[in-house]
Amino acid sequence: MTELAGLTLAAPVLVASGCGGTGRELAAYGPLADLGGFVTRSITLNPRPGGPLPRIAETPSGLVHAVGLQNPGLEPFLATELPWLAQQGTRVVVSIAGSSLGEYAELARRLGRSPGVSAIEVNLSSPDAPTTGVFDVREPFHAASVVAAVHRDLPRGVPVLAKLRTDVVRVVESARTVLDAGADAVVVGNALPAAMPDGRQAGLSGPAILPVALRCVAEVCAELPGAQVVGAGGITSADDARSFLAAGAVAVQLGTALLHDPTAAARIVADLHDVVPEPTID
Amino acid sequence: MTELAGLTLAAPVLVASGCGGTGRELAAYGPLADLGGFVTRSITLNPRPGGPLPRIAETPSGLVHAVGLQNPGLEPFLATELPWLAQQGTRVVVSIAGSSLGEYAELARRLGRSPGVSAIEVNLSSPDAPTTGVFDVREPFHAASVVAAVHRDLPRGVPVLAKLRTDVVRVVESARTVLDAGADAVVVGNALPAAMPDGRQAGLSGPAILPVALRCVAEVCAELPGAQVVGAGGITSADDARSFLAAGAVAVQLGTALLHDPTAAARIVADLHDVVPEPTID
Amino acid sequence: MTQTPRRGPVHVTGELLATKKVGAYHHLTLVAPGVADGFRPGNFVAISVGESRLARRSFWIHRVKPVGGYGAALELVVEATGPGATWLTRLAPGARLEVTGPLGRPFALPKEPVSCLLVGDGYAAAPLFPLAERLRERDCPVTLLVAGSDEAHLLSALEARRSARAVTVVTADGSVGRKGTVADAVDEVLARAGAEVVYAAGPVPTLHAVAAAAEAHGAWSQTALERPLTCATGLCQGCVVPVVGEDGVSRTVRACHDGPVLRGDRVRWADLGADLGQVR
Amino acid sequence: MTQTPRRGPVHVTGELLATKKVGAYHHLTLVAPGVADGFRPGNFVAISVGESRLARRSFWIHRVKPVGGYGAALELVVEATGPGATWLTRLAPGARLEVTGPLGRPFALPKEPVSCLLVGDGYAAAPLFPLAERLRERDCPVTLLVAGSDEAHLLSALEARRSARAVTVVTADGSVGRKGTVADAVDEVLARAGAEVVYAAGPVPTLHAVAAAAEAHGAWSQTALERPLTCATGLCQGCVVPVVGEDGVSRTVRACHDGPVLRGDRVRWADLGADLGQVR
Ligand SMILES: Cc1cc2nc3c(=O)[nH]c(=O)nc-3n(C[C@H](O)[C@H](O)[C@H](O)COP(=O)(O)OP(=O)(O)OC[C@H]3O[C@@H](n4cnc5c(N)ncnc54)[C@H](O)[C@@H]3O)c2cc1C
Ligand SMILES: Cc1cc2nc3c(=O)[nH]c(=O)nc-3n(C[C@H](O)[C@H](O)[C@H](O)COP(=O)(O)OP(=O)(O)OC[C@H]3O[C@@H](n4cnc5c(N)ncnc54)[C@H](O)[C@@H]3O)c2cc1C
Ligand SMILES: Cc1cc2nc3c(=O)[nH]c(=O)nc-3n(C[C@H](O)[C@H](O)[C@H](O)COP(=O)(O)O)c2cc1C
Ligand SMILES: Cc1cc2nc3c(=O)[nH]c(=O)nc-3n(C[C@H](O)[C@H](O)[C@H](O)COP(=O)(O)O)c2cc1C
Ligand code: FES
Ligand code: FES
Repeated sequence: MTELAGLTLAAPVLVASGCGGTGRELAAYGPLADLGGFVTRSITLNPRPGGPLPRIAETPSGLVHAVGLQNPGLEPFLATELPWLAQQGTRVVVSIAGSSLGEYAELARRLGRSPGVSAIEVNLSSPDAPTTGVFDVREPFHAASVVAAVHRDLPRGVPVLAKLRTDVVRVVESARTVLDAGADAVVVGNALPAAMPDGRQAGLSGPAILPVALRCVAEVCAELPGAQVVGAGGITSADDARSFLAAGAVAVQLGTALLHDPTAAARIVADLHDVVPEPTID
Repeated sequence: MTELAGLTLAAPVLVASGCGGTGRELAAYGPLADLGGFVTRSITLNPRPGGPLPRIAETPSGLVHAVGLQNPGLEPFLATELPWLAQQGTRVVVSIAGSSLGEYAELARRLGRSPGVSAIEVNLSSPDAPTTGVFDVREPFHAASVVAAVHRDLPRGVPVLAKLRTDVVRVVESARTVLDAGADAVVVGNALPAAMPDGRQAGLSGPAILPVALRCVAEVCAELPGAQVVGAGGITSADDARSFLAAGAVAVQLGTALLHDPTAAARIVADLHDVVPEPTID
Repeated sequence: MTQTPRRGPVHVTGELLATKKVGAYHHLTLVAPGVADGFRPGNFVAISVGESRLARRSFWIHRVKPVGGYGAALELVVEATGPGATWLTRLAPGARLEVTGPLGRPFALPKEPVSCLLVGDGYAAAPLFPLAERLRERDCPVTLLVAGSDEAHLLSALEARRSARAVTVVTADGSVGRKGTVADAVDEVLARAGAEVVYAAGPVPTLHAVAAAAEAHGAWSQTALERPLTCATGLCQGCVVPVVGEDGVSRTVRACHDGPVLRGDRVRWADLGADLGQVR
Repeated sequence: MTQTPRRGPVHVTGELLATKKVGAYHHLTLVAPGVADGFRPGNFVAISVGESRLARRSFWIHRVKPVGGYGAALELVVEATGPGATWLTRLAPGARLEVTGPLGRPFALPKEPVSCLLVGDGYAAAPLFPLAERLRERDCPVTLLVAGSDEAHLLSALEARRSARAVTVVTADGSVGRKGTVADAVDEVLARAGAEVVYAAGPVPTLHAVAAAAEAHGAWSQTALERPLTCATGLCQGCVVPVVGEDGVSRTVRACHDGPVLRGDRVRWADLGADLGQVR
């Protein structure tokens, strides 16, 4: 059993934001309850149609994507997506993105009161923020101000995960300031800021970026021993997951791997079980 | 013909620092004179034995490396490596790294007076600087202070290239400040800060990182229209090179591609010629 | 139109049994346990094509056929257009393949025995052959319009003739059948067949022409779209198609999950420009 | 010891002609124009093993043989230990391969016809067979010590018997020849052969044992090291080996470029610990 931000998770493997559809598409391949949690795509206050096509391109061992945070907006999410997710027996983590502190606060207020929300993940690391109009977190204090706004407006008992950029120069300071501002754990990290072949701003994810994410996770865990860190970036196997856990992460998230193999998360959960037997209490 | 920092290059493709050996190993596969230039591995004042093994590991479509700037030090370099390089009919760019501003200045002074040095490339982006003890450039002003020190001590006519990290948040500001401090061009960029499988600090290079480098090059070229930018990161084909040139780079550097195929630079030079015929003057 | 609920898709390690070159295409036979079970015409499979290529490649299920000892095998028709598909056509029998399927919303079948026109262009005629069989089982008279750039790019209509009342063949170079495109021929064939439902699979211009012709003749159209699919399973939102909903409101649907078969009168064809996607 | 200057290496697209399984190994025959030309025993080739794996994989050149219409072909002996080598052994004939070679500093040959002992462990015996031939051409009496974990991991010494005066076989499980390792047998074989030069290829512990035995008997040793090579061409400095120079000063050399054959008395074997490299 994994303990994250006061929550008990069935496994140390979660679905990363934006890579599990509405949950139903993934559930076609196996129960979500087997996983440690499901992070929704980033939800915004108002509906967002997403960016122009092509939105995703293949690069060697990676994907570059500029989906543009397509989502139905908060109200339809609460009405149609959340209730179904809440019944799946998994931890539902709602990722949020806003264009202003006020929007983040509003999202926190509404979601904090909604049954079925296990935690809020604050997206502070959109790789194409300048294009999409999402609040552009460039300095650690930007991140901290968002987390503070969210934290203030969230009922007690709903933990906050702060999802940071895997920017090795600032990730430790960013983690420290968001934890100070009230985050219960940090997620390190998001897709790397990158370009589509045609030059548009995009995010790079997949196995290509694993060594960068691992470096950032290792530095945060080493510098902030008390911090709870969730690692993400390029994980496709139980061995990958183990390197993040070995570096000090309490759990990992899987994104691109699911786009390539919708059973990847369940497979890794099973493989982790096989080799590291749970300690038995007696 | 390519013009870079006042130098005429035979082609817009250079050998990246640390990936062409001493030059002789690469010359076994074809004359260096066919290439736009040869950047040496980063030379330090004193000899450096390099880091422990394993120094290089394979990751999907990338390499992570912690060579630790192994090099013979300035004196032996001047005595044994430079004279041979200077005779190859290519532009010799000497990359330098130091642990202090004084070391950088000393390197510049000595190299500036050495015949055969076409330009100095200042390594401001070592991915494992904290481990190797090289001056750790975390903020743009750190980079500018190194460039200023080098610039001051270099004879006129020896241009300075500043090699920056592909850190999207700061790369534009870094480029601006080093150009202000006297750099003639910027190289964007180095291997990404990453971890070896065993957790040691390392750099990630190769096709895996191309979309990140391309993003940074595109941002610098868009924000600083007058700047001369050399792009580097994951280039393995003429098409890759063309995307950097299309984003505004005047030339590109090739590193990891050469480790995989020692003829890669010559091949790309030829392929670029084939498709973009040089304008004829008559 | 009815559509019986189908079993869900599975993700399995399959095995390539055989590859046969027929004209410009490679017919691949593979076993992928569980994929054939819920198959309906218009479903497709997604296949991983090498370790460093993370986007899946999708292929119409052309046929499901029993294979001794293996249960059912799938037949796919692959054109080696780019590196991904080429990789696939070069595999030796026995190669293991990651296969996901059956995917996507299949062709909806008519409740009544109405006259149907099936239009297939290039390899995309592949899903129409099993469709023709199902329609014949429902006593729907079937007319086929098969198109290709030349003879090599024409999916053999031989077997389909068994299920079809009439078959028209057009090629762009006139090497077989009439010279011309689907757009040139569809109006006349549609009128002659008196079809009430038109099914089509092929490049976007072909589908657009078919949808327009159907609308002009007051027929239903069911168009099977090919868009660049990254996950092919509805997870990534990379494959959106602009449509007009039943309510008249414009929105987007996912080609892989809400399609690939969409009502021709709902797709905003004009907004599916070249800039909206790379596949054909 | 003499060493004639050799032509430089080339990087070419080669073609796999055939793969034959022999015991635990795969014998690959490939053409790689120009690579065979400058071959000397102890040279190796570097091969690219798939698009996403950027480190080259190195293999001893086991044999150079004429092939009708192709000029010379290379024979390699590959053990499918990890994913890279396995990828290689699974290729179908006709596959194209990026090959660089001949690489590395080969075995130095004696000027005089002196008695030589050749020690090969596992697939690494591969470069010793062509070496035995060259030595015989120079009238050097050759003794062979061939080792392996079991019969399947023993490179057939049949042909080498033609070039060798005596052949000793040891296997770790005793399935063929004597039971034991090179370390157990080398002293006795060396003494019996009265060898003045010992050539060895195999895992580090084997080479270390051979170098020590040679030193004890006052013989020269030439050890062919396998270290993890990334570029294999001397560019990356990833493959350093600690040595003691002629001047007695410790330094590092590149296994790929300054080796792989190094004088056994120069290598600082104790500093080549497991932490210094992953390959064997
Ligand atoms: C529902 C459906 C059914 C299809 N059925 C068939 C069929 O039966 N037979 C057939 O031959 N083809 C079929 N296709 C087309 C097929 O899936 C491939 O698009 C086609 O084979 C070209 O792929 P490639 O790998 O050769 O192209 P590539 O040249 O490898 O790809 C072209 C370029 O696009 C990029 N790219 C390719 N696919 C994607 C993607 N999904 N996401 C992001 N980037 C991508 C690649 O990186 C590359 O740069 C179908 C497509 C769809 C959507
Ligand atoms: C001079 C020389 C000659 C050789 N001759 C032979 C021969 O004749 N026959 C034979 O079977 N083998 C030979 N080898 C060993 C061979 O090159 C491979 O190391 C071996 O086949 C295992 O490779 P693999 O790809 O299967 O291992 P993998 O399992 O793919 O690699 C093992 C691990 O190490 C990493 N890795 C592998 N190689 C490198 C590298 N070069 N740099 C960085 N990381 C790396 C991989 O990423 C992987 O994690 C020789 C090696 C050398 C140095
Ligand atoms: C198609 C796609 C959409 C994504 N959408 C979001 C999102 O809405 N919010 C977010 O925080 N991260 C998003 N991400 C980033 C992932 O959650 C994840 O952090 C990142 O891709 C790195 O992990 P991976 O390499 O396992 O994919 C998205 C990634 C992909 C590939
Ligand atoms: C083995 C290796 C050694 C390197 N050594 C240096 C170095 O000494 N100085 C430096 O500035 N960059 C060094 N680099 C970085 C490259 O010059 C290049 O900037 C980087 O690898 C990105 O380009 P690539 O993807 O084409 O390799 C090294 C890279 C590799 C792979
Ligand atoms: S391809 Fe991913 S949602 Fe359709
Ligand atoms: S493997 Fe690159 S220098 Fe030896």
